[in-house]
Amino acid sequence: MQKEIIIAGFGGQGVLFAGQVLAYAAMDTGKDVTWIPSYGPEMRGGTANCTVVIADREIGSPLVKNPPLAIALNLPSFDKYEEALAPAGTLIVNQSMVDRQARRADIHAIFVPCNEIAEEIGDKKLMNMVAVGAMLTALPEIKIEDLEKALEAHLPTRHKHLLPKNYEALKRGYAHAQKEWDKVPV
Amino acid sequence: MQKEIIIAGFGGQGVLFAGQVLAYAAMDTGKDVTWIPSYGPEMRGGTANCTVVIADREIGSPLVKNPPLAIALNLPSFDKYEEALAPAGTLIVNQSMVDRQARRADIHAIFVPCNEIAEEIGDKKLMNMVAVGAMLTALPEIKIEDLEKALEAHLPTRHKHLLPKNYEALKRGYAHAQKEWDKVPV
Amino acid sequence: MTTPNLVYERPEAFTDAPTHYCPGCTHGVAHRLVAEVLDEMKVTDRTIGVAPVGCAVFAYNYFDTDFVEAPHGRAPAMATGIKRVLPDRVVFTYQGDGDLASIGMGEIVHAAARGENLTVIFINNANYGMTGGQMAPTTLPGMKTTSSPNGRDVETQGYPIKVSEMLSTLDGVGYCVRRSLHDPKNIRLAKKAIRMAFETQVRGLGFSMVELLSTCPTNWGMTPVNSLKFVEEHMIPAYPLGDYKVSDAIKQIKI
Amino acid sequence: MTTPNLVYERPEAFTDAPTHYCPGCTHGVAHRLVAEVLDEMKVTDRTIGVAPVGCAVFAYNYFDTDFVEAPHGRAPAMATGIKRVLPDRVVFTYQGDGDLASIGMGEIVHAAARGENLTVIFINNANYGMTGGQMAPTTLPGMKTTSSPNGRDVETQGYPIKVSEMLSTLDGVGYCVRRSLHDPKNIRLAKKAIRMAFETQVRGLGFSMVELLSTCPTNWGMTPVNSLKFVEEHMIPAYPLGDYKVSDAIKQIKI
Amino acid sequence: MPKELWKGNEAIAEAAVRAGLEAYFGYPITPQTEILEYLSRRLPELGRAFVQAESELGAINMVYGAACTGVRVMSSSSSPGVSLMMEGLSYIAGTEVPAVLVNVMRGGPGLGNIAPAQGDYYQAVRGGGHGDYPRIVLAPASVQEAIDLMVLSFDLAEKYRMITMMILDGSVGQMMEPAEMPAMQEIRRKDFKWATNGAMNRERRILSSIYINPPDEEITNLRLLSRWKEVQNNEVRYKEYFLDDAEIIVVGFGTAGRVALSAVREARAQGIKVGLFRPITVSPFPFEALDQLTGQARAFLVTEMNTGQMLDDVQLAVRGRVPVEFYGRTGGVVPFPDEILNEIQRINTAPIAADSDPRNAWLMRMTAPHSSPLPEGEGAKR
Amino acid sequence: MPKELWKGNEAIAEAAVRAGLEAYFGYPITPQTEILEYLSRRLPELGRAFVQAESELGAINMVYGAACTGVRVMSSSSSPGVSLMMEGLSYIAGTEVPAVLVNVMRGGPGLGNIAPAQGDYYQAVRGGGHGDYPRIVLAPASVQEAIDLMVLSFDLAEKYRMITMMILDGSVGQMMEPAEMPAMQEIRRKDFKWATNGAMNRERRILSSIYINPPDEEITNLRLLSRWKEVQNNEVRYKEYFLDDAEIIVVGFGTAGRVALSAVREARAQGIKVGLFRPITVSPFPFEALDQLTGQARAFLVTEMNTGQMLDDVQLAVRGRVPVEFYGRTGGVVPFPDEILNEIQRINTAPIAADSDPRNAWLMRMTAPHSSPLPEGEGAKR
Amino acid sequence: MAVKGWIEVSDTYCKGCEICISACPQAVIELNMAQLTPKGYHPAHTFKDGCTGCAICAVVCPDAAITVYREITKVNTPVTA
Amino acid sequence: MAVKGWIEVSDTYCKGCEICISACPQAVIELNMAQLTPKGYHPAHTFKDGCTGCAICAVVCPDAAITVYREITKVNTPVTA
Ligand SMILES: Cc1ncc(C[n+]2csc(CCOP(=O)(O)OP(=O)(O)O)c2C)c(N)n1
Ligand SMILES: Cc1ncc(C[n+]2csc(CCOP(=O)(O)OP(=O)(O)O)c2C)c(N)n1
Ligand code: SF4
Ligand code: SF4
Ligand code: SF4
Ligand code: SF4
Ligand code: SF4
Ligand code: SF4
Ligand SMILES: [Mg+2]
Ligand SMILES: [Mg+2]
Repeated sequence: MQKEIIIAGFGGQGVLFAGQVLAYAAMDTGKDVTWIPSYGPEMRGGTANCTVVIADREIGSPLVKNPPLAIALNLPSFDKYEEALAPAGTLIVNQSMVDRQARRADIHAIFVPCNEIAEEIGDKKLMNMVAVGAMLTALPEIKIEDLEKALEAHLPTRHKHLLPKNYEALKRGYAHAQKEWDKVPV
Repeated sequence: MQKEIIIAGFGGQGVLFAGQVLAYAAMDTGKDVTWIPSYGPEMRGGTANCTVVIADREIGSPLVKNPPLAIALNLPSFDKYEEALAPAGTLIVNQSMVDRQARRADIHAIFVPCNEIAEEIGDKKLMNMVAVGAMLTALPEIKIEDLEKALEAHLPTRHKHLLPKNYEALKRGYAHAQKEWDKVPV
Repeated sequence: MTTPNLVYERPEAFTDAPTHYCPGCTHGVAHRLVAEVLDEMKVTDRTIGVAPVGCAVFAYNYFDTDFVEAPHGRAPAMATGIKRVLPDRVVFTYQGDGDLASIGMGEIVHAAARGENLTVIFINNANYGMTGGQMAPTTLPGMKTTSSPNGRDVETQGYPIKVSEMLSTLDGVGYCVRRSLHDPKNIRLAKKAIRMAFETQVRGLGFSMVELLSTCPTNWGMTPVNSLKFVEEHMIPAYPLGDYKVSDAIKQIKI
Repeated sequence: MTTPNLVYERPEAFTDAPTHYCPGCTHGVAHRLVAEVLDEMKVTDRTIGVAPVGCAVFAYNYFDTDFVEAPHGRAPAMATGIKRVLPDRVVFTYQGDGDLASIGMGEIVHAAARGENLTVIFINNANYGMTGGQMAPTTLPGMKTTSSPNGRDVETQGYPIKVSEMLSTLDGVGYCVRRSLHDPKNIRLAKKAIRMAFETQVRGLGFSMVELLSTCPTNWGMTPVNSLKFVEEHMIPAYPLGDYKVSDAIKQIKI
Repeated sequence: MPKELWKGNEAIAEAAVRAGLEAYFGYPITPQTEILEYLSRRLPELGRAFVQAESELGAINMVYGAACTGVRVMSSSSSPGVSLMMEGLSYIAGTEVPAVLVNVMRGGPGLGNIAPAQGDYYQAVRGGGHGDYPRIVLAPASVQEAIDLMVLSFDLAEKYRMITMMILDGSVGQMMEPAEMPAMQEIRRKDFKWATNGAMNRERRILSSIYINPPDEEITNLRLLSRWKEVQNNEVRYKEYFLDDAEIIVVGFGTAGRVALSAVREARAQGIKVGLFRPITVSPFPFEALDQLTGQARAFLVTEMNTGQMLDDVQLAVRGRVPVEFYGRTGGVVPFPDEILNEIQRINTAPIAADSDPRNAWLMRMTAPHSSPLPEGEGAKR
Repeated sequence: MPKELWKGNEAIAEAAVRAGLEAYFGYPITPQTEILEYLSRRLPELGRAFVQAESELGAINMVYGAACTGVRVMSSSSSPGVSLMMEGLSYIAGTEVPAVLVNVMRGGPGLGNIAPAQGDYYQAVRGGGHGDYPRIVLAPASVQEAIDLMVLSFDLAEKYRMITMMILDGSVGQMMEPAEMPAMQEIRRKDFKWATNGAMNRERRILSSIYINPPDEEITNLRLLSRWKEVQNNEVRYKEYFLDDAEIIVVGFGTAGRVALSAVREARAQGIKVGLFRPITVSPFPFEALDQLTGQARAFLVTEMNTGQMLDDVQLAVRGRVPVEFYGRTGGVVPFPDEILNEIQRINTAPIAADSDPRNAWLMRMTAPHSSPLPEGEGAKR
Repeated sequence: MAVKGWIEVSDTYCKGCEICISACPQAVIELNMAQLTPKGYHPAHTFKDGCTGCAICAVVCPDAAITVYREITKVNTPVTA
Repeated sequence: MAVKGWIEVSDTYCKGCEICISACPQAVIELNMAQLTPKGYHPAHTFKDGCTGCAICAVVCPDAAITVYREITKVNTPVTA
């Protein structure tokens, strides 16, 4: 098994952390995993993304050109990764930040209004967790509970009180995506 | 034709200049020549030597281990180059500064009291030219006149008035060596 | 200058490129002042700038002059190389405090000691902006940076270097002053100093440097406006503004 | 000290090796004074010396202490490395003016600024002795050297650097003075200063340096005795003797 | 110890601490500054020495000084900073004291950029400093390997009194992977018979790289070389993948090597008999292992993030017996597996000749308008 | 011009002046200080720029600055000083400006000594600076050659916008030989389209080595490599002696090469079919010429004043087809012709195998008590 | 007195740093929260009358984003900081 | 006053630089032209009476070549420069 995931968005959207939580969950369930940020002069603002590779063997390239799975938290990321996605891949799109439909027909674009859902939960910042939750619908190797455990184990202590809301975000994201999948003609 | 010569002595004895004059003479008579000093931390005093190679073809190594021809202006140089001299080689020894005979029987050691001769001429410093003159007895490729021309052409102008004495030194050295050769059982 | 009622506009010596500096970073102010002086002195077309390694590494994108980009700290040496073969050109370096006062200490001291006819614009922002806010030689005692996480401990991490004071001990220095960019008045004084520094150069009166107290809102973790207050309240006391060396010949200059 | 009527003998901290210095070179005097101070302070067995590249490159042959040999100019950095891991050892560098004031400017300024507890013996002989007498940063204006064949022209070859004055602007410096080795009185004062510098170190009072005006008879082309006169008549006016920085804590030291 | 998710640079720093690092001297430079930043907190906490030096020149000479006392000491930097250390490294080598250096390589030459690259291979293994001196160079491809090799670096440096360098690129430095940290080693100062730490109760010692008399220097050179032969005999490390029946052998170190692994797997899935040889010690280089593999190989494909540097060493091992091909991305570009897969497929099907310089064909492919992975037409542009 | 007796270092300095050198920046270091001293008098006399820099680091960056203006500029140094220039060289290469550097090599590593050596071959030809960058390296063996190559250096540097380095050793630097100086070239500042000399009446220009976007840097790397291919095609230079029927081919550059000439002549006199191949451009290395000679050769003998550096390049050219043997003296020791003659005789008579690392056998011979040219028993000593 | 002036803030350059805002002696500048520059900043603008054309905002602006005008009473030559 | 002292100049160290000669307040030192040290220098020696053991020669000697003694009047502890 090997699964490559790219999570992309603006600098402040918690892109890197979302990837890390995923990586923790993968590690804690005994898988090999790599997490790698895009770094460079852009670091100081602008877009950010990270690539997570999960596998049950030694991982080769930590970078992928055409991921089978990606999250686009904003429009530039949607543009970029819709194009890059592997055929038949799944793209979780933050519907709150994009104003267009998917162009490619050979991929699954799952639209989730992450910002709105996060705001409903009461913490705008959890938008990233909503997206991650949604992504799990396309990543059966990781369960929601794995992510919850990972959050519990690795969230800095000063943020521990936010755990319940994080869980909720994951679940709401998952649930929403589930519904979207149902719409997808399989 | 190729001839290798080492000229050795104390720092102040004009060893390097003696070699240069020889090199000029060789060059001016159309030969290829190399002149190379021993350099190093010893430069700042102590012994000095230079190697001159004269040839009528492109010169390979500018350094020689066992020269066929050498000048030893003092005792340490005598010790060193008597040992190093090629078999059947000629060693011009400044008799004024050594207190022993040659040890090797397979070389020609030509003793010349350079200091005394120079003092007779009236310039102690010309001791080196006396030795060079003497050496010419074993270096038929270079004539005394060649050296005289070289001196004239290359002695710094402020020393030009010393030319006659330089010539005399060369000649006296040559003459003395000539006599020594006559003693050598051929 | 086409509109008769124009009071202030972007200097001509600037290119059209927006800078890559963080919002509110006074690197931008320093740039603008240099550009204004180049305009006033009408030397843009014979000026060669030397950009440093630091946040100002892309300075060459912003000035309408020839520009080269030096290795970290070596701008004064590169500038020396240029000025020595083109003595009638105006050559300036633009350097940060890591660049000039840390890795490039040897080069700046010697350019100054040799009295090279160069102008140095020295941006003291008390940290290494570009690499993410590490301690600089000019970081204030007790100031937290990513490499002095508990605040600069002078016992183990050394004392701030007062560059203007230090360089002013050198005979090759013609003009050496410290200014600040934290308010309009000081910005005006800074510009005058920059002008004097360039005048020093074009008259061949020796090495000239203007040290400018500058902000780094991003790495200081402050808003731009609070950063200016920090300069006023903390930097100036540690780095007093003033003229550290103005040679007699330079004092005569009227501009 | 076995003979009761002994007045002066070779210091114990010296090895038996005769030095490689030219006759009359005051590098030897500076060495002897350091050895005497090590004897007096009884620290020979916990001292680590750092030799420079310069005529003193073989300094390690003469002191009965551990010694390392630094790349040209980098002695203060090496010394920092040693002192930081062995803070209870006595660490000193011995550096020439080419070594310390030219190539090693960055390292000496920063060791001083950091207030490293090191002692630096700085031999100012106004030229590069070892490489055959080239111009040093401390060469006097007009002085002929093999790389300033027409005499140092300050316009193109720069002005002498007054190292003690310059380093004294740094807060990390505890003790920084200039002395001369040209006559018995000054030699005695130099020794006192060296003692103070080492005392500064062992008490942890910061960076200490003694600049010593020294001769280079060989490259100056003078007899040793005339070289001493040259120091008195030409070097001292250019490099005034004196205490450039003595921190208050150090002023309290009684020896 | 259980596995933790570690970021490469921080893992390196912590591994060094656990290996007994007593002093760090460094200067910030992307993409390795996290090593310095981590240690600026961690070492003082443990009462050990941390100095942010005035420059890389200062840093390497502080390392040199501390190394002379026999403690475990290191610096880290990235390409331009490492270039500034060349004189110091040569001195350290000539003085035969152990020192550890990490180079997180970036795009070059010059200021270049901060993206992952492997352009400093020559500098590391052939010696960017003056004079003849051997040095051990380790090239990790993962965070765990970086940790393990970091610890090994100190052991090797001490054992052979030799510089040990770890070269990696920013992607390993920035990557997070699950990894196990070694236990914290207690610091016991070894009483090396050469260390200059104060001549208490013993003869004084001198450490220097000067041998003013050439024959002495020659003896030193030969001593270093003899010791190097020992290193070559004992310390060669590499990793093999799918080599049993491989006819095409891909050779790559560090990130290029692990990217190649993905390509090799894919090629295997397509039935191509290809394997991967990943040197871990690039100096001593695994000449012998490659020499032996030459027997079974139909062709080698060297892949690097530079214009062909380790390539020389592979060619020295293969000695023209079978073709050696090259595929590189440079200047901070990291190859994707499909690019290497393309190369494997090409080699598998197209007839190839053993040319003396495989860079030529590669350069042609890179700059040709059609086959190039570069953006359209860019190959020819200034 | 008539021949004059010139000292190598001074000849180099004067030749540079005649080639139009407009600025020299350097720092004293034995055994090349005469270059600096000579120019400290000569350049000001001509109204050109001379600066004794604060250090080699300063010097190379002054060179960098002046080079950006398009004038002919150089520095010179010796091994440790050249190591300090590695960052600067990498920047110059990345900026593609022409610069000339002379390295009069001495015994190393570290401070070593000031005797003649060739230990910086790797540093010069493989690049001691970070990143991928080609550079031209010329290796004169005589004063005349040093003069001619000095002039050529400026031409090549300008033509290819590339660093051109001349490597020689102190014996060439200190030697006097008859030599002809070229005529004084008039200085005409060429209007290079890249030079930053003030934007009067033209668009402004930028010179930098930064390519923050990796694909741009990659294009730069490939552009440099393409230009290097041109250099490889056009600029290879070497000298052949007695090669027509040679079965044993000695390869040596600089002083080692000319010492070998004496040995080869002697061996020829003894009837041994031996010839000498002396690379003059060690970068670009004459791979092709050696490749072709491999056809006729029974064995190669590489001789260097180091522990075997150019050896790699010869092996890359020979590719194992015939044995390559090595003989080196290091640390400032210059071989005498009889030592090389011994080796030729040995190769001529003893059966030899093509081993992958000829250094091994050489090291054994050097450290063996009987065969070693080292002083008795010294081989084993610390 | 009470000269009338106005400013133009360039969208290309303004990064919404608020320095001009705190420096304006007339307190007539604020960020325009309704607008986003192409680079994603809220740019500065004058939100009420009272600008005197004193140019202080331009003097402090790190991005040379402000052009300052003043009502013509006589023809001015531009002054700079 | 007029204490009686004497000096010993070491052959191993003295390089005949004459600095002690010019420094000796009693002018009792000269180079011994009749002697050559192993390194080839004429070493310093006292050529007449009058040495007071003041140690000035030792203080200025760059080669620590001089040991100084003084006639015992009371037991001295050695003083150093
Ligand atoms: C030789 C070298 N060392 C380190 C770096 C990394 N580096 C880039 S900028 C910088 C510091 C910049 O700080 P400063 O000069 O204060 O400029 P600022 O960014 O604060 O304006 C450093 C250390 C480098 N590029 N080259
Ligand atoms: C990197 C480097 N550059 C240059 C040299 C050559 N060098 C050796 S000593 C020296 C100068 C010594 O002068 P100084 O420090 O004044 O000491 P002095 O000999 O005068 O006591 C130089 C330039 C070197 N060894 N290494
Ligand atoms: S990091 Fe700091 S210095 Fe650099 S641009 Fe941003 S605010 Fe300015
Ligand atoms: S060269 Fe000068 S400094 Fe060096 S030992 Fe001789 S006199 Fe002293
Ligand atoms: S100071 Fe300039 S950049 Fe900042 S908000 Fe005002 S106009 Fe915009
Ligand atoms: S010109 Fe003066 S009054 Fe008008 S907005 Fe700017 S600062 Fe305010
Ligand atoms: S001062 Fe010392 S070295 Fe000089 S002559 Fe006197 S005893 Fe000899
Ligand atoms: S001790 Fe005093 S009096 Fe005696 S020789 Fe020495 S200097 Fe002269
Ligand atoms: Mg800064
Ligand atoms: Mg000196």
